[in-house]
Formats: sequence, structure tokens, C-alpha cells
Amino acid sequence: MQAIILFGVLASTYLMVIAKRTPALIRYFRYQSFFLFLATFAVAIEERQIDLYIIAGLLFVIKVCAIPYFLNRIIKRMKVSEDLGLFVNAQLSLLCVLGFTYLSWVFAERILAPRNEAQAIMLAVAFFVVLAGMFLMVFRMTALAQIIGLLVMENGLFLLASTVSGGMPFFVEIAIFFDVFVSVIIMGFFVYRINKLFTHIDVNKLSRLKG
Amino acid sequence: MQIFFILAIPIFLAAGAFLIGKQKIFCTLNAIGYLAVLVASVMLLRKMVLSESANSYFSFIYFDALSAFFIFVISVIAFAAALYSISYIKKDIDSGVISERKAKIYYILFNLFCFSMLLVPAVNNLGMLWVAIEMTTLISAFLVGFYNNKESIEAAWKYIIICSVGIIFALLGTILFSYAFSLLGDVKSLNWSDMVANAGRMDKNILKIAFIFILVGYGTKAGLAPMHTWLPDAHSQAVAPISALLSGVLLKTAIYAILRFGIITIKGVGFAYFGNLMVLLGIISLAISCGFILVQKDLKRLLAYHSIEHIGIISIGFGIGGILGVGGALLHVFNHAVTKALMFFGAGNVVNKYRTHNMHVIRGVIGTMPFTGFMLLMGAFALAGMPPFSIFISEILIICAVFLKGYYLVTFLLLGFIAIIFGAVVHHFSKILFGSIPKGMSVVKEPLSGKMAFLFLFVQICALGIVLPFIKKDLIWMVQKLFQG
Amino acid sequence: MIKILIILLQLIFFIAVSPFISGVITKIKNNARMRKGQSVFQPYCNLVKLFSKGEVISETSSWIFKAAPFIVISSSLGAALLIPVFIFSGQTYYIGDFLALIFILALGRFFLALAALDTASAFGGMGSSREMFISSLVEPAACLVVFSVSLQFGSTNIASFSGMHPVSISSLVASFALFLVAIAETSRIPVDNQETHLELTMVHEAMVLEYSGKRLALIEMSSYIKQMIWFFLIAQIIFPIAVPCSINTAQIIPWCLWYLARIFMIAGAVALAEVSVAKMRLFRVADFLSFAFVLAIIATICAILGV
Amino acid sequence: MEHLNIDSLFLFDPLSAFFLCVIFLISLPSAVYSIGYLKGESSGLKTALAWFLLVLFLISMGLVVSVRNVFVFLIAWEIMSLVSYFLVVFDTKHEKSIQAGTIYIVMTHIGTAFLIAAFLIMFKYAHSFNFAAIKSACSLMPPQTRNIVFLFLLIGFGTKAGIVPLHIWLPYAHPQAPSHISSIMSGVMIKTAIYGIIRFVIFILGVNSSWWGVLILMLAVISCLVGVIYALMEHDIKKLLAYHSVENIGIILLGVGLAMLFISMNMPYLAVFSLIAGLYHLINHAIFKGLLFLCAGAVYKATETRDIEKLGGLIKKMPQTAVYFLLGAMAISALPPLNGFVSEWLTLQAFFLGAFSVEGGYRLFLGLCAAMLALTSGLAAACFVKAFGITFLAQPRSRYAQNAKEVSLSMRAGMFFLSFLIVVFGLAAAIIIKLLAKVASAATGINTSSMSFSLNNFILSPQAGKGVYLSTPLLAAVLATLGIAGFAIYKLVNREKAVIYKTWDCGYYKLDSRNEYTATAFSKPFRIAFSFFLLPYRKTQKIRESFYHVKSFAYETHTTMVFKKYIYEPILGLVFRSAKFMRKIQPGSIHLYLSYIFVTVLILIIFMRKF
Repeated sequence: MQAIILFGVLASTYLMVIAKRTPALIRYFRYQSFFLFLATFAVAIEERQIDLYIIAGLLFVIKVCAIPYFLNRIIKRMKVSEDLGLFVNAQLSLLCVLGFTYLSWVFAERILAPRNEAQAIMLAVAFFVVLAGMFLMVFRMTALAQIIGLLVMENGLFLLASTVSGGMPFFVEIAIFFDVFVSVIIMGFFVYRINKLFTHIDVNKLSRLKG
Repeated sequence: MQIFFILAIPIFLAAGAFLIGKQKIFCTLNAIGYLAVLVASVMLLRKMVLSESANSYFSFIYFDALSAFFIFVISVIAFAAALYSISYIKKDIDSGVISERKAKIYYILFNLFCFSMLLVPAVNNLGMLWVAIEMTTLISAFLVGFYNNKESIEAAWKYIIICSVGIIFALLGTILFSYAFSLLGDVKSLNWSDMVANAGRMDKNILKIAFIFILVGYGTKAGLAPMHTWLPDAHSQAVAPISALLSGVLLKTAIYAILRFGIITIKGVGFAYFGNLMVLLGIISLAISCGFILVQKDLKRLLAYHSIEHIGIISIGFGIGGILGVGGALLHVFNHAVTKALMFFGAGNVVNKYRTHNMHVIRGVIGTMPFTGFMLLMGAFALAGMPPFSIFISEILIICAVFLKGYYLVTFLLLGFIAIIFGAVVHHFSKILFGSIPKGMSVVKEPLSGKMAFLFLFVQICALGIVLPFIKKDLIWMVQKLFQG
Repeated sequence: MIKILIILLQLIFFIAVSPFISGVITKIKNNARMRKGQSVFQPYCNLVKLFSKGEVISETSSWIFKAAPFIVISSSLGAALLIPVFIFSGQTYYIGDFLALIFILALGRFFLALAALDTASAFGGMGSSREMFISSLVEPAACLVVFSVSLQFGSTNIASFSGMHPVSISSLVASFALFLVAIAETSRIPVDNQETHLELTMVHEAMVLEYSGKRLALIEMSSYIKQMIWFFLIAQIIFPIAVPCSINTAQIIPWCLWYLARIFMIAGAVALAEVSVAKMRLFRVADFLSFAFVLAIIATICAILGV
Repeated sequence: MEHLNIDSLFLFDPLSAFFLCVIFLISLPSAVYSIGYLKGESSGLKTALAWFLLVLFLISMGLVVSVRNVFVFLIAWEIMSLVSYFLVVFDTKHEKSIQAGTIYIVMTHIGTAFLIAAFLIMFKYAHSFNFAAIKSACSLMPPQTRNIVFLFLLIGFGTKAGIVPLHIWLPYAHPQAPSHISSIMSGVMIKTAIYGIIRFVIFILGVNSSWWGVLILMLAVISCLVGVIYALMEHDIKKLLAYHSVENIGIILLGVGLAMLFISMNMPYLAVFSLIAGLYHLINHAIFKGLLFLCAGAVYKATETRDIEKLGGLIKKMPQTAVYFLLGAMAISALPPLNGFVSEWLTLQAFFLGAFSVEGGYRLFLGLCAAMLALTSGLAAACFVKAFGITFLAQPRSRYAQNAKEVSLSMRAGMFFLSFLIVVFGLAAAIIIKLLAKVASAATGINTSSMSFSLNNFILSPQAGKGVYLSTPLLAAVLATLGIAGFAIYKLVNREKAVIYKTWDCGYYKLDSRNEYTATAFSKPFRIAFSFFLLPYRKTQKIRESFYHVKSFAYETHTTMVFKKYIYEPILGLVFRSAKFMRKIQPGSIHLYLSYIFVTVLILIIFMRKF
């Protein structure tokens, strides 16, 4: 059961890296969050703690429904081309991400001392998701891609937290969720502003402040 | 008890700003509110230093001398910024740059920003520490993008993206710390006090990696060298009192967070690891800021790079450790905050009058604005580290500490960079301040509140500069006290 | 009381004898050029003539022009007092030593140059600029000669090397260096021509161009005295003479004759040098004086090696 | 921090007392002078500010020379530089003074950085900032650290004193300040650096290797020659005096260097004697340089220009200032009865006496140094004939000089006091030498009760046995009587009245001021003689009316500032080029910034082992 969920997370991340258009990217993000929800739900069943259930539910509501809906609304409101503006074409970025997988596997295995085999895989997948988020942010031009990259990294962290130490204290989890949601709204607000002022959301052209 | 008082006032003021429409009445109320915060923090600091006990309420609020010191620094600068923003915002409204409604938003954000910054040192749980810092980023993003023109929006966007990435790394580090802590017993808690208690038994390897993530994460927020790229853009585009708060105090809260985790790693892995990392990043930030200051054209960016330089010096100070090192660094935190705030206020006035950031255009500030010009001149020399002012004392302490520890190369790099930066500062500021007044510039009379803010800060720079060599006992004692956490 | 008498005697001796020496030099030069030339006492006649003539002072000049001759004559006579002619080495006079002599001469030169500038004429300025140029380049050579001499005799007091002493190579080289210095100082041919009428080539003469009458006489006299001082110093190093401890008439006559003969020999050497060499361009004088400086260095090295 | 115990802050040994009296001896007349000088100032506020800064300047200098704790010394030192920066930049209107101020404060700060390094090394051994503790700790310092500390101290104090390679700021900073301030700066502030060298190198560090003395002597000789050659080429009167400060600092350092050489060869008598010569020239230079700057200020106030090519004939319009300037000029070019002559004579005697008791190579070295000193005094005399002659004598060359008027009483009072001091210090040399003996013994720690430097209150006798005597009062009396005798002969010989007529003009037309000798012409022989060092540049241009008729000539010549061109500009260029290269780090693209963060994380993790 654990393996299927992890495979699902991996697959959605690879899809995200290949995506060329923003709606596709959001859809794959939705899949990844759904698999993440399944993972936390599995852990919740195993640990049988009430707050884990609430967190899983919260995760589903925010990450799977609210944020993607919010992002899609932004795209519709802005008459901007849906092209993601890749620095690196799809094939090369896929190769990169494969390299990242190996890197995170080595990192998890050698440096962090995992207790058992299952935890090692979980650690590797978590770090891989973080690295992929990083990749998305650096090698995609549009502002929305950067927001999604940020969310993917946050997903990776959440996966790490829930698997490794059985999740952080309940109150902190809620606060982190709330923070993530607020930051997405604020970034969306700024994307509107950029679009109004610069008539495009290609962040790479934003280079008036030099030196 | 005062801690609630300190945290509550900004919230009330934020609500007040929301309710009271008339901006003129509210701004003075705001200043009085922060005066109360200042008084409370002074009482708190005195109580903490004397009573030596770290007390915590409902396992959520926890503070000791270190956090009391940082709360004191934050409240000093917040009060000065509140005082200054009275005249600054009024001038902006009169000149039609911002509308009445925007001023209201400004005050709401200002208070929320101060609340979140005051929250950071008070929080015990490391997760909540992360949340508080995330809040400061989000709120200050609005304040950076306040003027809604192309540059400020770009600066705000860069600020929010880079700091969010940095903070995510910090979250990664926090999780690894909790993972290392959970390896010991199976109890799951992120409370700092528990972690410090049994830091010795934690797994060394994980602590090392965790601290690297923390250092890079909160280092981005603190503006340490390779991750400083957002700082010049954000500080040069923000509203003047806000950029004073940003570079005076926000960077220090991030340093505070690094210190908190640093204490754990020192107990866990040993001082050398923490020290070398901090000194390395300090030297890199000194080198980069020195390069940029030399060829800078924009006044506010020059001050922003100066913050990077001083943050570098502070991190070297903490990295060296020992009574002199840490004492010097803590002193430098306060001195730099005060001086930088004064300089940003002065720069705000200048930019307001000359309508440009470009230093080649600004001439004869002493002629057009005698009071601000004089303050800028004194501030520039204070910043560059001339003796009658306090920064010189703390810099000498840090150099002494570095020298006594035996890092000769670091000392000569430090002295070299400080000398080059001194030359650049004098070169830039003498060009701006002196020289003939450009045509059509009238001598302007500054409002009283603006002057009060300047005087309040200037007195502190000079007082410390002169008094400090003589009061020595309690500073050292406080340092020892602080460092055990 | 006797000391004052001796000082007066020495001053009169210098004032009286020095014009005679420059008369002798011109006589030797003319004979060398197969000419009869002016009589040996011609300088005295010039002085008498000048003292009786009227005087013209330029309107642009200030009190410096008027006061300069007196300072120049006082500095020359002051320097003359330091030379132990009648003031035997026994009674020490505390005025100064060899070094002080160089500085006292510099005082006279300083005021003469200023007076030349005061007359607002191009020639005066040219003369003073060249004079200061030459004299400043002479200083190091003169100082090193004093150094090498004092190394040999233990102190810079002129009296110390005025007694009998063996003539060593270093004192020979030092005296030759001093000879070149003297030529530069007393404006003899290779450096400056005294008899020329072409203002553009003059150095010393250009400075005193504006003077006339009694003031010119005073300046002429001081240059004669200075000339004699230099000749005496050279003579003292090459031909040492035992200073008689007491004045008894028996020895005094041969001693005086030998005393004056030395100076005339130096004067003869200078005259022959003048005749045989052509005047140098001003900027070559710098090399001439650096040659004198190198000679002085050689003299010092020999003195150090005790040769 | 307990090292900062500031209990016994002050230290009044004869050395500090001497320097304190030097400071107040010069600043008193300058303060009186400034009453008149600042009268024309625009607003009352500026004069009040000028007075405030002057008082602060004197206090900080007083502190520097009398404090016992290294930390407070450093603070006082930096305050002194800061206040003098404000004074240099005092009339902020013209661009030159701002640039001069920047060069000045940056150079002094680099010097202070070296000082801090040296003090830190001392602090490391002594664990306290107190002079006494450091002095005792310095004896157990290993030799090579002693050498490093000595070099740092030399560079640190050298920048402030204006020793040659580091003298670049002096000709810019001193002329820009108001005259009474530049007289204090030139007269006294540079001397605090000499105080620093004496106090820290001779008193605290203790000299035991002889190459220290030789290094200082070489630097001193070079600064003497460079200072005087550049002064000869300079036509701005205050810049000329500033270059002369470089030269006289060289002469003072000759005395101090000799003292260090003799201490290292443990010859106490000679060490004390040469230190006395150095200190005596120090106070003499303070007096006559102060006077010269005040006179230059008076000339500037009367004619609003500092370029001597435009002045001339001021002696008729400003007789008293001319006399004071003449006295100063005579003193600086070491002409007898005055004080410059005495101290230069003492320094030369120090060289000669030193040569007797030193063996082999050192003798030649001392001889050559003495020769160079003589050359410097010769060139200085030439330079001041030019300065005085072109400024004061002959006909006025421009309408500035034409309508110059004598300056106010307070300025003349300041100048009179200093010129009176010149004469007094010249004549009372023997007495002053006795006082200086005490000061030198305090500095070097050698007790000089047994040594006698002057027979009685009139006659100086450097070496008892050698019979070398100099008595300035007797010399002055002799010269005066001879001069009066000459005047008497002049008066008695014949009664004819002197005729006043125009200068001889080869019979063409009435001479006007244009065919007077100018300063450039005066210094032309020197420019040719020292062309290997000055690299003169000359351009003549015919401005033609038509092909045949030449309307006028344009003649332009200047000398290249060797140090500035070949040392300072390349370094500055390098620093600015590397800074410009650094700007590429922040090109504005957010993606690059993000990649910086990720790369740092990767690097730190990879090199984790090393930390």
C-alpha cells in the first residue's frame, strides 16, 4: 500500500516537470496533493490519532481543492498565454530530475541514518519532491510556475514531516497550513499586480533593479 | 507579565488603525503606543538581566535574556520608525503620492509587521518561530510593494519568492532537528528548552545537516552573503521607515533564529563547526558588500549593502565566540540597528526632496536640508566606524576577539574591507552632502516629529560611543548570561 | 681687549689683501694670453672710484635692495673671522665652525638673490635663479668635503686642521673637490664669466647689474673677501702650515711670506684653469658639480679607509 | 572587557609635556590670527562652527599626546583625523576641497587600520591596553613580531606624518583648510605622528635591531629630497609650504632615525644628542611653518589668490607681512642667527659626531645622508628665494596684487608673536637644549644628568673634547656689528644723495610687470636638472593670425606627479575594476538568485566534513 502511494507521488512529480502549459501543471499538482493525502491518511490509520485525521482532511481541502481552483481562476482572469516558458526543454529537464532522484536516494541513504528500509524510501521520495520543486522554480519563467514550485517543495516537506517523525505537534501543523494558504493568496495578488503593470508575467524580464 | 503587554499593543493599534479613519490622529496614537512598548521592553530587559531566570507561560511564550535583548532592540527601532512615519506619511499625503486610504493600510501593515517581529523572540516552539518569521515576510512583502510602481512590485516579488524559498529550507532544518530529537525518546516536541536540555545526546550527523539548512534558510532572511540578492532591491524600494525597520531589525530577528539553533548545535556538535560556518559566511558577505558599495549609484541600495556588511561583521563576531566576540556582536546588533535606522530616515528625507535615488544628481544636502544633512554626515561617519560613535567600539571588540583567537588572515581581511568601505562611504557621502546647492532648491524646514526621531537615535549612537568604554562590568556579565541561553 | 685687537687686525688684513689677489689673477690671465692687461692694483682703483661715484637706485625696488649690500658684506666678513689667520688656534672663538661658515656664506647669497629679484628686471631674476641653482648644487659637495676633512682631523672646527699634518690622498682629493667648489662659488670661467658684457650669460654679475656707487663697491669687496676665504681653505688642506704659538718677530716674516705664497699659488692655479677652459652651458654645470660631488665621495672613502 | 580600565588615564612625562607645549605654542597665535581671518566669513554660524571645531581639534590633539591607554589613544587619534577632515572641508563650496578631504580621511584611515593591527599584536602579548603593561610585555616579544609591529607602526604613523610614499594627501589637504587651521595642521598635527613614532617605537617597543634606524633614515632622506624638489615646482603658495612640511618632516625623522640607530648600537650620548636635534627641529619647524602659513593666509586674504605667478610687489603694500614672511623664509632655509639654522646645524653635527664613533659602511652612509641634508637646505633656500621674491618683490603682476591692503591687526599680532619666537628660539638655543635633554632622556630612558650639551647659556658644544662650538647670540652680534660698520662706512664716505630712477631697460621702453622673472622661469634650471624624476612636459603653440603672422604663443609646462601616477592610480584602478566586475553578481534575474541559494546548500553539504 505504501509503495503505490509513493509511486503515485513520484509519477505526478515527473509529469509536472514535463508539463509545458500552466493548466496541465496545476492538474498534476492536484494529483500529487491527492497522493500526499492518501499517504497521510495511511499513516493516520496506522497511528490512529484523531489529529492526524484532521490534518489529512485539511490537506485534502486546501491542497487538492482550494489552491488549484484559486490558481485556475487566476489564469482565466489574466488573458496571458498559458505557455510556461521553459528555460530547459522537457526532455533535458526530465533527465535532470532523474539525476535528482539518484542524488536524493544517495543523500537519504548515506547521510541520514534511517531506521529501516521503508523509512529510507520515504526520506528519498520526500527529498526528491523538494529538489523537483526547486527545479521548477529555477528553470521556469512564469510567476505561476514559481508559486507551484514553492507549493511542491512545501508538499515534499510535509511528506518528510509526516513520515519521519510522525508529523509535528498538531498546533504547528495547522499554523503551517494556514501560512501556506495565505502566502499563495498573497502571491496570487502580486501576480495580478505584475500582470497589470508589466502586461506579462514572465519573471525573467523583471530585471530593472541591477547592481 | 510585560511580554503580553508588549505583544498586545501592536494588535490593538492594528485594530485601531482599521477603525480610526482620520490618519492624523492615529499616527500620534501609534507613536505613543510604541513608546509604551519601549518602556515595557526596557522593564522586561531589566527584570530578565537581574533575575537571570528564563520564564515561560503556557509552554508557548518562552524568553530569556537573549530574547529580551532582541525585543528591546526591536521596540527601540519600532518606536523610532513610528515617530518618523508621522511626518513621512503626512508629507506623502500632502504631496499626493499616496491617498488617505492607503495611509490607513500602511498603518495596519506597520503594526502587524511589528507584532510579528516582536513575536519571534518570544516564541518557544521552533515551529511557531518559523511561522512568525513567515508572517513577517508576508506582511513586509506588501510594505515593500507599497508604492505600486514597476520597481517596487519587482522588488516585492523577488523578496517574497526568495525569502519563501529560504524559509522552506529553514522548515526542512526544523523538521530534521525534531527528527533528531525524536530519535532519542519517542516524545515529540519542538520546544527549544527541551531540545537544549538534551542536545548532547542527539545524533551528530543529522544535527550538522540540519544546521546547514537552518543557516541557509534563515541566512537568506538575514541577508548573509550568497543569499543576500533580495536585500538591496527590497530595502531600496520600501517606504523609508519600513526599510529602516527591515534592515535595522528584521535581519536581526533572522540572526536571532540562527543563534537559537546555533546554541543547540554548539551543545550537540561543538563550537568549531558553528564558528567556522558563521565566519566563512561573514567574510563572503563582507567581500561582496565591499565590492558593491564602491561602485554604487543608488543612495538606498548603498545603505542596503551596508547592512549586508554589518550583518557579515555580526556573524563573524558570533562565529568567533568568547566573551569579547559575542559581546561585541550583540553590541553591534544594537549599534547597527540604531545607526542604520537613522541613515534610512535621512535617506528617506533626501530622496523625498530630490525626487531621485541617483547619487550623482544629489548635491549640497547640507545646504538644502541642514538638519538632515548634519545627521546624515554624522551617521555616515558612525556607519564607517569612526570613534566618537558606538559602532567603532563594537567593531574594535570583534577585531580584538578575532585577533585573540588567532585567525590572522580573517583579521587582515576584516581590517582591509572595513578600510575600503570607509573610503567608499566618505567618497559617496562627501559628494552628496557638500558641494553647491543645485538650482531651484529651497532650504526646507523639517517637521518636529521627524527631528525627534533623528535626535532619539543620534543620542543613542553618541551616548554609547562615549559611555561604553567606561561601563564594562555589566556588559560582560550579560554576555555570559545570554550565551548559556 | 687683545682679542678685539686681533679681530680688527684680521678684518683689515682680509679687506686689504683680497683685492690684490683678484688683481694677480687677472694679471696672470692676461700674461697667459700674451697681453699686458691691467695693473695688479686695478681692483683697488675700481673700489676707490666706486666709493666716490654717485648712486642710482631703481624706483621699483624696496628696502631689501638698499639693505642687501650691508648684509652681504657682514656675512663675508663674519665668515672671514672664522678663518684662523691671526686668530691662532690657541684662543678659541665660539662663533662657529666649518659648517657654520658654509651657512653664513649662504646668508649673504640669499639676500643678494633677493635684491636681484627686487629690481623687477629680467636680468636680475635670471641671475638670482642661476645663482641659487648653482649654489644649491654646490652644498652637498662642500658638506662632504667638510665631512671627509673632519673624519681625518676629528672635528669640524677649522682650527683643528690648521696645524701641521701629513698630506694624505684623501685631503688631496678633498682639496681638488674644494677647488671645483671654489670655482663655482667665486663665479670663475667654467661656471660663470666675470668679465663678460653679455647679460644673458652672466650669473653673479647679472645680480649686481642694478647696483652702482658705494653699494656696488661693498658688494665687490665682499666677493673679493669670499674669494680669499675659499682660496685659504683650499690652501690650508694642501699646504699645511704650523701656526706659531707666540708672536716673536724673528719667525714672523718668513712665516707671513710662506702664508701668502700658498694663496697666490692657488690663485695662479685658478687663473690657469680660467684661461684653459671655455665657459659651460648652464645645465652642464649640474654635471660639473656632480663631478665635484663624486670627488668628495672618493675623498670620504679614502678618509674612512684611513689612507 | 576589564582590560579597558581607564583609571590612570593621563600620563605627564616630559615627552608629553613637550608636545603639549608645542601644540599650544602654535595654536595660541593661530587662534588670535583666526579672529581677523574669519571676519569676512559669510554667516555668524560658520564662524561659531569654525571656533568650535578648532577647540575640539586642540583638545583631541592634547589627548593624543597625553593619554596613557592605547584604546583611548586610538579614539583620540581618530577624532583628531575626523575633526581635521571637517576643517579641511570647511568651505564646502568648491569641489577641490571635497576631493582633498576625501583623499585625506581615506589615507589617514588606512594608516589607522595599520595602527589598530599593531596595537592588537601588542594587546595580544600584554593583555592590557596600558602603556606600562605593553612596555614590559614588548621585551618578551619574538624578534620577527617586533619587526612586524615596527613596520605597521611606521606605516600607520607614516601616513599621518606624510613620509614620502604616503605623503600624497598632504599637498591636497593642508592648502584647502582655512589658513590658521593649515598652520596648526602643518605645524602640529604632523608632529603628533612623530610623537607616536617616538612613544611607541623608541619608548615602548625598544629599538634593538639597527636596520630600523637605517630604514627610517633612508625614508627621511627620500622625503627631504622629494618634498623640496616638488616644492620648487609648485606655484600655489600654500601647496609649496605643504611640500616643505614633507621635507621638514624628513629632517626631523633624520634626527629620530639617527637616535634609533645609535640606541641599537648602544651609544647613549649620541642617541640623546640626535634625538635632541630631531626634537629641536620639530619645535622650530612648528614655529616657522606656522608663521609661513599665517603669512600665506594673510596674502590670500588680501589678494584672494594663492598663485604666486599673479602676485608681486606686495612688500610695498603689505610691509609687515613681508617682513614676517622673510623671517620665516630665512628660518626655513637655515640662515644663521635664526632657529632653523641651529637645528639643522645640530642635525649635521649629529651626523658628523656619529660618523666618528661608527665603523665602516655606516660612516659613508651617514656622510651621504649629511650631504643630502645639505642639498635639501640649499634647495629650500632656492625655493624660498623664489617664493618670497616672486610674491613680495618687484612690480605687482595682476590687479589682485595691485589693490592689496595690509591685513587687520589681530592677524599681524599672531604673525608677530611667531616671528618673535623664531628669533628667541634661535638665540636662546643653549638653554633650550638643556630642557630638551630632559625630554630626550624621558623618551629613550637614558639618564642624561652626566651629559652636557652646552657650555653655558650661550654656547652649544656638542662634543666636549672636540672643540666644536657655536654660539648664535655671539654670531648674531658679530654680524650685526659688521653690518652697522659697513653702513657707517657707506654713510661717511661721501654725502651724495642716491638718485631714484627707473630700472635699466637696455634703452628701449619703460619696463612693465610682464618682463619680470616668473616663478616658472625661476624654477626652470631645477626642472631641467631633476628632469629624471620630474618628467617635465612642455608644449609651445603658435596661435597664428594668418599663415605668415603669428599673433601669440601659448606655452604650457607641468611636471608629472610620479607617486600619484605610478603608485596610487593603478591601485585605485584595480580596486574599482574588480568592484565593477563584482556588479555582475546582481544582474537582476530572479532565477539566478534562486540558483545561488541552491548552490550554497549543495556546496555546504558537500564540504560538511571540513568544518
